[in-house]
Amino acid sequence: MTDEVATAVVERFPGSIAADSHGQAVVYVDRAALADVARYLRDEEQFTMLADVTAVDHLLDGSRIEIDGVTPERFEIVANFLSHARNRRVRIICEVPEHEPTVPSLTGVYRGANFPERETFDLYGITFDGHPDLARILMPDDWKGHPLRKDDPSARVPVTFKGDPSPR
Amino acid sequence: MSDVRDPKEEEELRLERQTDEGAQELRRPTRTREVVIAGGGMWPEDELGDTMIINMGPQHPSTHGVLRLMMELDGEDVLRIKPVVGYLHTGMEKTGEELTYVQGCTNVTRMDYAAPFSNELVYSLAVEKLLDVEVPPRAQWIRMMLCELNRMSSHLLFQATNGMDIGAVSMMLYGWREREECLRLFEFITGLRMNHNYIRVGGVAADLPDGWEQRVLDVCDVVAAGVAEYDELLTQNPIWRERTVGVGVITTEECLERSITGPILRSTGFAWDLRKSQPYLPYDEIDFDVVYTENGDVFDRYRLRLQEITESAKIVRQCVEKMPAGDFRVQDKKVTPPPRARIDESMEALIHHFKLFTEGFRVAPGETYVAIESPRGEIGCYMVSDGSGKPVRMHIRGPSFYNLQAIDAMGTDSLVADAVAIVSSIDPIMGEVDR
Amino acid sequence: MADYLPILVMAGLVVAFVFFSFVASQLLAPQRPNAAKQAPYECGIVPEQEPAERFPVKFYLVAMSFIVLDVEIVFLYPFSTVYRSLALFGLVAMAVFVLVLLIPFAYLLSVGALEWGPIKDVIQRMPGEVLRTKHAVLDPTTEESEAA
Amino acid sequence: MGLDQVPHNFVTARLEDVVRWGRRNSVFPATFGLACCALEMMATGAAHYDLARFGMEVFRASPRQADLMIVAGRVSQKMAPVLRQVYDQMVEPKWVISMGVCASSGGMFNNYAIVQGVDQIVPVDVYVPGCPPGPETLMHGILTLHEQIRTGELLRRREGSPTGGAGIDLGREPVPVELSS
Repeated sequence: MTDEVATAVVERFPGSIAADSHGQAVVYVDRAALADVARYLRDEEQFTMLADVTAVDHLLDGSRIEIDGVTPERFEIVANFLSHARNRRVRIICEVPEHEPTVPSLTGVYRGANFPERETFDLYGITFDGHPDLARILMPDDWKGHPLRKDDPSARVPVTFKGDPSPR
Repeated sequence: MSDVRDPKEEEELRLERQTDEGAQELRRPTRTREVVIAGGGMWPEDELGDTMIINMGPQHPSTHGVLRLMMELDGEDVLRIKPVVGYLHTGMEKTGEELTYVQGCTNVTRMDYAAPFSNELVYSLAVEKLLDVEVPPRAQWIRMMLCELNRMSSHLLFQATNGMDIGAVSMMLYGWREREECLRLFEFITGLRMNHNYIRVGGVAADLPDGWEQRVLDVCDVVAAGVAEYDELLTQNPIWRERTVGVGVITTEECLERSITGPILRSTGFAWDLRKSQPYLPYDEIDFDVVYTENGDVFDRYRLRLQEITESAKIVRQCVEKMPAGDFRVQDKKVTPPPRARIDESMEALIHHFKLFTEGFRVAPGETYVAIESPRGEIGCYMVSDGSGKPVRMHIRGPSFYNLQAIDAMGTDSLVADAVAIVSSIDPIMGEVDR
Repeated sequence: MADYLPILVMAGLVVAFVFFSFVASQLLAPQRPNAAKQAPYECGIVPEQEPAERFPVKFYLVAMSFIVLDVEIVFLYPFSTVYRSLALFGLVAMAVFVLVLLIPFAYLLSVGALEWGPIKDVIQRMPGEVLRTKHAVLDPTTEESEAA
Repeated sequence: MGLDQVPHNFVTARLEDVVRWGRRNSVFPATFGLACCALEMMATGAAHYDLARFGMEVFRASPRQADLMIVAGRVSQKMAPVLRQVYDQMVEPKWVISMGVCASSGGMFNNYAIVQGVDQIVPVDVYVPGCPPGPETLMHGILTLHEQIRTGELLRRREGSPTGGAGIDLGREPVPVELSS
């Protein structure tokens, strides 16, 4: 039942594996081939828009979906593409190891990847090679650490309920 | 890059020192390009010509919240414009990972605070897709009606602030007059004017109160009258047309390569609306048409949103006619908490109630991306679950976050006053930009 | 003297009001100067860079042409109160005066000193070379080179 | 302690009442709309709930012309220095209303990004509860502030607040203020 776009990508890029998640086409590709897959999707498969680029941190997962042939790493870069002409979506996922979190940037293919990649770098610390202006976008510039990582403390302030004379 | 300092002094530094990107950049003129993690300067190879870099900063009357625009001006002409965001970053995606699926809606509804129903809907649809649960038809129709009413109130907010930004200050009062009607209707149906937490996983929180049909139709009539008044007031107004026609022009290719969706994309002549092309609610049983215009300037975006209000009113009227009966929430015990009265009667209901509200229902491991049409464009929710009661990852693709990338395409080589009109025509809501 | 009374009363009131408001603000307003109040207001951002002293010449041109034409109006006001009694002679004199000032105004329009619109429209409309500042290369992601 | 140079005694008592009355009825709020509460603040300023009845006719954009800062919305860590800068640039006498639970105590966002209560940055005079507080709630907060201005001391700063604050010293134990007619 796999989607014909997924099969096209799989035979075009041998290292990738097609999968199906709740009826949506998903392709797990090799980390280095991300930009080429995006260029292929845009040029040959009429995927005119990059909907979203984001990352997932699987450090503290309960149980994780097993896809045969995909070596689960800590980080995952997820890119959603949308084709207006063919009215379909595809999701490209690539595993990113913890010790070397770098991924080729998509800004060369889609200019719209500029902000989301900066946000992913800001909140996860995954650098995108070839990004024109990779800097923090959401956090203050002198912020230490990447907040959305599972091991980054969520800095919850212990809320004190006893009758506290001082305002805070 | 910076040396290690003790936390106390560092804390002092952060609060005292300014966190604007441009200023740090100017202090270190000789910044080399090959540094991979570049300090976010205005532009890496910037050196001071005799132009002026000013901040249309976070606290500014017309930047729709805390958006900051760094502009390089030659007199009044904007040479380069760069949005700096993050001044309302609330860490909602981190909080989303710490809340159970039952509580998630309260967190998500505060992202795009002009259209809370769209956030709740996209979150609920994502969780329902992971759960493979079927929402009863009445709930779907209630959701559709409320989302369209929310589109009306959000576009009314746009008309109010867009008018005030461009100079028609009275539009603020008119816009709010109609929006107040919508908010009062939301309070009547959901109990709250904003941040309703009404669309939940599995359906809606409560059934529609009695006498809702008449009140909904009254609001539609009031808003239709208001929209006619705006049209008469502004569309033929020469000053308005002088300030908006031909300002901030963007083409379809520029929009598509910047992942821009919603009214901005439709204003360039590309009629793409998720309600029509990928219906996520029973939109196919409703006849409405996608509003689009041709030349993609500020005037077209104003006209487009005005027409979209009447379209949404048309949809809401059809929803009132075709509202099916039935239950408003999925009857699956594992997802929907039992009604309050049942808890005293049956022990099983008490257990379900307790389980649902302490650790929430469990979702099988999986991941999904769901996208719907919010008043600002395609809002998407990427959800990854690992079998526990809390999501591993809850990412909301905010349309305004991508629409802001249109500013340099529209704003370059325009006047400063036009920059205000352009930002207002993009209609960014900083809550969903910064999340 | 009698017909000057209203003007004197009005002048007195003006002076009194100005004096009262200054004294009141000195007396009643708490004086608490701090560095931030002296700093220029940049929408909340602490300005690290001095505000630019050099302004493009367009502002200066518009200011000068405004002064010239405004002073012309100042001379028209007294004329408008007595133009009936001055009859033809007054009309001719004022016509010459206005004409003399129309010529520089026409020149200003032709040269384009009053062209204010966004630079890309001005470049198309203006025959001659448009005054622009030298500025650095544009956004690296776009290939546009240095502007004219 | 009466006015700056003028001693506080029987003669100047009436003058102080006039000054307090003047300040109470012409408080100009600075637009500091951050998040959802900003929409409710605008709704309060709009035609239906009309703040102009209380002399707050217009929302001044620049801090130079404003004497009340309504912190409407959640204050992020990146926004904290900006908020402090705008507060410093406001003219004396100035008051702060912390609108909504996010401004008052960080609200439901108890995490790394939000300042847990704006009173860690600027001294706050009135906390308005609600998420978002309805226009009526905000108006109740504003009327409470008006009562504070009408009955409070004019100048002395409240030393007690953590940031060596610049609020209004009530000169007595802060009892709940009954709204006069």
